[in-house]
Amino acid sequence: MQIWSPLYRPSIWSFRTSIGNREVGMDMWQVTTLAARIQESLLNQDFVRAGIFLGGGLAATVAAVSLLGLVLVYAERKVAAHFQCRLGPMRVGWHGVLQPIADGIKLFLKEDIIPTEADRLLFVLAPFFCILGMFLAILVLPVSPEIQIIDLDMGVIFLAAVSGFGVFGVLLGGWSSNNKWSMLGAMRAAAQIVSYEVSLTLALLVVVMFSGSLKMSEIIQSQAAGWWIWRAHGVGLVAFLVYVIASVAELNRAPFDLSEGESELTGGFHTEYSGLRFGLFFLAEFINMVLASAFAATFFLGGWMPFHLGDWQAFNAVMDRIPPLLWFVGKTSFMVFLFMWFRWTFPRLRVDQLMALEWKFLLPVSLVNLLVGAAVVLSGFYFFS
Amino acid sequence: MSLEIRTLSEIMNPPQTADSPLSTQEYFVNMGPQHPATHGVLRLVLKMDGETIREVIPVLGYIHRSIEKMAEYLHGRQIVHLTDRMDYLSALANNWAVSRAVETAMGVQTNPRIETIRTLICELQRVQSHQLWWGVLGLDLGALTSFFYGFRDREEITDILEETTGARLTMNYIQPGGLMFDLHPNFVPRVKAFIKYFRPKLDEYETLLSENVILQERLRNVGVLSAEDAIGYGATGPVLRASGIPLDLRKQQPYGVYDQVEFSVPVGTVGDCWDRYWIRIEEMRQSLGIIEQLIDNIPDGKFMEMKPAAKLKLPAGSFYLQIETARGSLGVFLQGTGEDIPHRCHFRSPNFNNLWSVTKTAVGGKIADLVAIVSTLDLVIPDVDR
Amino acid sequence: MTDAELFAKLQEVDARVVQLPNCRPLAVEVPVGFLLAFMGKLKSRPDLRFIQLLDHLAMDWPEKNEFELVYQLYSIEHDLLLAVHTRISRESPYALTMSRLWPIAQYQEREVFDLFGILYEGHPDLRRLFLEDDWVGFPLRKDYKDYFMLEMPE
Amino acid sequence: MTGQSSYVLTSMDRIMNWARANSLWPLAFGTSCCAIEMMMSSMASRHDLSRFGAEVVRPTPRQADLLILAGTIVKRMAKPLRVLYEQMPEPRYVIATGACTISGGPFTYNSYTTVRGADEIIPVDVFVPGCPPRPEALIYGIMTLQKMIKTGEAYGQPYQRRRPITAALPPGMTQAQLQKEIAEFLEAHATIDVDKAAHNNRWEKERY
Repeated sequence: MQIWSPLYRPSIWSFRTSIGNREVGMDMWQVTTLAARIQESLLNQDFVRAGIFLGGGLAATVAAVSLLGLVLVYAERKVAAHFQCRLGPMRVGWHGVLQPIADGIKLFLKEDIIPTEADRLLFVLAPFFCILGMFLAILVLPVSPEIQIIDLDMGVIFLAAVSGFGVFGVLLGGWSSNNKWSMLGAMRAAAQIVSYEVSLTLALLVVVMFSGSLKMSEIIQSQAAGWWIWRAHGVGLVAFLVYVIASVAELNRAPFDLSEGESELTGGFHTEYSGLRFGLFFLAEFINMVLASAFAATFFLGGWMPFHLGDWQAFNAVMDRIPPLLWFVGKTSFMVFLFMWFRWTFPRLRVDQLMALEWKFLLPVSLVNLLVGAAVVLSGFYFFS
Repeated sequence: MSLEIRTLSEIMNPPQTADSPLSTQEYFVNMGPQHPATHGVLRLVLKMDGETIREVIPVLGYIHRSIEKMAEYLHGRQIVHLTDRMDYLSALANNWAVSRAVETAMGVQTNPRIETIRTLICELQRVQSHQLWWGVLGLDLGALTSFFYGFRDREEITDILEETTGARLTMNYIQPGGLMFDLHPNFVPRVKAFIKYFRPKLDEYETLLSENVILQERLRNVGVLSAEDAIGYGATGPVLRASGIPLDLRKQQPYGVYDQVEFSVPVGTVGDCWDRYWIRIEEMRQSLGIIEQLIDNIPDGKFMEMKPAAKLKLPAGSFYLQIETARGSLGVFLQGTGEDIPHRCHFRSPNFNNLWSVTKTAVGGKIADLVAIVSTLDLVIPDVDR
Repeated sequence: MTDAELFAKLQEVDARVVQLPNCRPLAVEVPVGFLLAFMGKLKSRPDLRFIQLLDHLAMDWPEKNEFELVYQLYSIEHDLLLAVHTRISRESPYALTMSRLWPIAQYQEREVFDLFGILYEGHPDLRRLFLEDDWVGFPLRKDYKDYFMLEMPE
Repeated sequence: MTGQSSYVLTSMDRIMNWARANSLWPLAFGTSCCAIEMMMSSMASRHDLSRFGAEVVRPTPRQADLLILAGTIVKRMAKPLRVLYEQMPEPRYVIATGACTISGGPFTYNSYTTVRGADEIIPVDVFVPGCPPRPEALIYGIMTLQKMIKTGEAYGQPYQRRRPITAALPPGMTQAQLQKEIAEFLEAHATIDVDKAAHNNRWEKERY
C-alpha cells in the first residue's frame, strides 16, 4: 500500500529480502545520506552544491548539538524538579526556558582556571576529546530516512570504535588535573567504560546477527515487520536491557556515575575544571545521553521506522502516516526520559559492585543471550516474520 | 611508660626511606573540611591504597566554637541557648539535658504538664532529625530524590514546632524549671494531622529506598561494628543498638514521661550500616506511637515552675545527667561552687563518641563504604567539635 | 542498687575510695596512683562490669593548684552510673592513659590534653584534637589568656 | 568611542549581567546550623531555589559562582575558607548568612576561636541576618544579589568591595538611610571600649 506524504518519500520500488530463509516482501524507504548527496554532487562536477551540503551539514550538526544541549539541560532540570515535588527553573523566561542560555553565557564568561600544577596541554585538550567522540558517533546516526550524515557499511563497528573515545577525554582530564580526586575519578571511569564496552558490543551483536548487516539503514529496515526488542522471543528484550544498563554505565550517569560521584569524589574527573571547559564536559555528557538513547532506539526500537505489526496492512498504514522523524524523536525522548528516571531514583553503586555487575552478571547473560539469539536466527523463528 | 606528642604533619609526611611503602603504593587524601559527604566540616585524612582505605584519621576542630569556655561565663539559664547550636537537629533534647542538669542540681521539681510537653516535642524532633538523616543518606549514596522527600516532610514538623517555640531550628524552648511558652492551641490538632499524613509517607520511604537492591547492597555488611567495639568506642544511640545492645536511656533510666508510654526499642543483629538504617526508620514509627499516646493526655498545669528572672545558684557538687537524643546519649556535666555560674560545664556529645568507630569500621573498605558509614553514623559536626 | 550499696561494693574493690558529697550520680575519689588498677577492677568485676566509659573530662582548680580528672562510667549489665574523680598537681600534670581499657579513652584524653594540657603517659597518639598543632596554651585552664578573646561588656 | 559601539558594549554588559544573575550555582559548603536552613531553602521543595536557577549545587569550588557562608567560621576554618574562595573562578559572589558570619553572633564573646564576621577573611556581597535566617530571608538575599549583579554593583573584585548590603531592609528605607541610622545608633550607645577592642581586626576597619 502506497502512501504519499510531503514529509517523506516512500520508495517507488518494492524489494524482497530474506530473513531466516523466509521471503518477506515490503516497501522500502529510500535512504539518502549527506555523504551520498555530496558524492553525487561531486560526481556531477557540481562543486557549489557539494560545498553547500558540506557547510550546511556541518552548521546544522553544530547548531543541532548546541540546541539539543540547551533543551536537555532544561529538560533534565525540569524532570528532576517534578520528580522531587518542586517546580524547577521558573524565573528566567516563560517557565524558565531561558535558564540554560543564561547558564551557557555564564559558563562562557567564567574565569578559566588552569591549575599551576596541571599538565597544561592535556588539561586543555581533554574536554575536546569528549566532544570529538560525541561528534564522531553522530556521523552514523540515522535520524530519519533523509537525515543521516554517512551510512557506513560497517556502521556498528564504527560506533563501537568511537563510543570508547570519550573515555580518553575523561582519563586525560582526570590525570592532567593533578588532583587525587580527579585521578580516582579518571581511573574509575576508565575501568568502568572498558568493562561495559564488552556487554554493550555483545548486545549490539545480537541485533547485527538478527538483521544480518552492520549498516544502520539496513538494521532499521530489517525491523519493518517489528522491532527487535519484542520480535525475537525475549532475546531482543534481554539484549535491550543489557544495552540500556551498559550504556548508562558508559555515559557515567547515575546509578553508575562513579567517576563523578559528587558525594564521594567532589566531581571526580572534572573537579578542577571551571567555566567553558566544564561546560564542554557537561555538554558532552548530555549529548552522549541523547546518542545512547538514539542508538537504543535505532537498534531495538526500530529507529525512524514506524510501529508495524507483520502483515496488518491497515494498522501499518495508519502508523505510516506519522513521519519518521517524529517516530525517531519520540523513541529517543522516551529513552532519554528513562535515563533521567534512573538518575533521580537509584543510589550509586560501589566500585567493586560495578565490576561484579559487569563481569559476573551482564557478561554471562549477554553471552548466553548471544547463543540463544544465534539459535533463533538459525531456526528462523520470529514473530511476524 | 612513654610520652610523645605528635602532630598531624608528622603522620602525613613520614620520613622517606629506601624501602618506605608510601613511596610506591599508599597515598594520603584529604576528605574535607569542605566535602559533600562529611556533613559539614569534618576532615578525614585517608591513607589509601588505590581505592581501598588503609587508615582513617579524623581531624576535628574546624567548627570548634569553644562552647565549654563560654559556658563558664554564663548562668545556668543562659547556657541553654548555646546547646541549640551544638546538635541543631535535636536542639530541644539538648535544651532538656541542660535543664535537667540544672534542675537536678537545684532540686527543682517540674509538674507533669511540663514533662509531657517536653517528651512530646522531643519525640517530634527525633522524627524530624531522622527524616533529615534519611534524606541526606540518599544524597550521599547518590539517590537525590530521597533528600527532597525527607525535607518535604521535615517542613511539616518545622511548622508545628515553630508555632509553639517561635523558631525553626534553634528553639531555646525548654528552660531550667519549665518551658519558655505554653503550647500553641493549634499544636494538638496539627500533630494529629501530621501523624495521619506521615504514616503513609514512611511506607513511601521504604518503597523508595529500603526496598532498593542497590541501597541494600551498599549498606549490608558494610562498616560492621561488633557489640564489643561499639561499647569500647563509646557508641550510644542507634549506633550501639544496631550492634545488638538494647540500651536506650528512655527505657533504661526513664526521664520525662517515658515510663508511662509503651514503645519498643529496635535492636540490630549485625551492626552494619543496614542495621543502623532500619533502626532509624523503625524509631520513627515508635516515636509516632509515643506521640499518639501522649497527644490526647496532656495534663493541665503551669508551664514554668521557677520565676523567670531568678538567678540560678548552683550548689557545690558535680552533676552529670544524660538524655537520649536522636543520635545517642547526650551527657551534661555541671560543676557548681555555690555561685550562679558553673565552675565547669562539659557536654558529653554523642556524635563525638560515635565518630571514632570510623577508624575501625572503614579500614579495608572503599571510599564509597566510608561515605555510607559516615552517613549512617548520622554525625552533626558542630556537636563533635562543640 | 542504691548509692550506698554501690559505694559499699566499691570499698570492697579498694578501701581507699572516698565518696564526694552532693553529687549525682555517685562520685568517688581515688588517689591517682591507684587509678588504673581500680578502673581495671571496676571493668572486670562481674558484679560491677563498668564496660562503657561515657565521658572523661578535667577541671581546673587554680586556687588548690590541682587538676581534677573525672571519668563517667556506665555498667550496661547492672545499669549503674559512677563518676570516678582523681586529682593531679597543676605543676606536673601527668596521668596514666585508660586507652587500654576503653579505646574511646584515647580520643577523650586527646580532647583533655588539647584543652587542659594534661599529659597522658602511655598514650598511643597524643596530639592536639580541636586546635592547630602550633596553638600556644591550653584554653580551658582558668588562667588562659588570649588576645583574641573578647570579654562581655557589662 | 562612537555612540553605537558603546551601545553594543552596554548591551553586552547587560546580557552578561543578566546571565550571571540568573545562573548562580552555589558551592556545597556549610559549617553549622545555618547550613540546614540553607538546605531547606536551596533544595527542599517548599522554598525551592531552583526557581531562580540556583539549585545546581556544585561540590567543587571551581564550578561554583556563589559561596553561601552558612554557619560559624572559626580560626582553624579561616584558611580553608580563604583557599576555597581563591579557588572559585571570577566572577564570584559571597552571601553571609546568619549572625555568626556577620559578627560572630552568639559566639562573639568569651570564645577563643570564633572569627567575628566572615568579612574578616573574604569579601562579602550580601549579609542575611538571622540565627539562622529563615529560608525566605536567604531567598531574599539571593534576589538582592541578583539585583546587585544586574545593576553592576557586585562585580567580583576582591579587596575593593567591602560595602555590606543588608538583605532585609525595612520597607521604604534606602541603604544610605539605614547605614546612617546604624552609625547614629552606635554613636549614641557606644559601650564598647575601642581601646580594649582595638586588637580585634574588625573595629580597626570601622566602616560607619
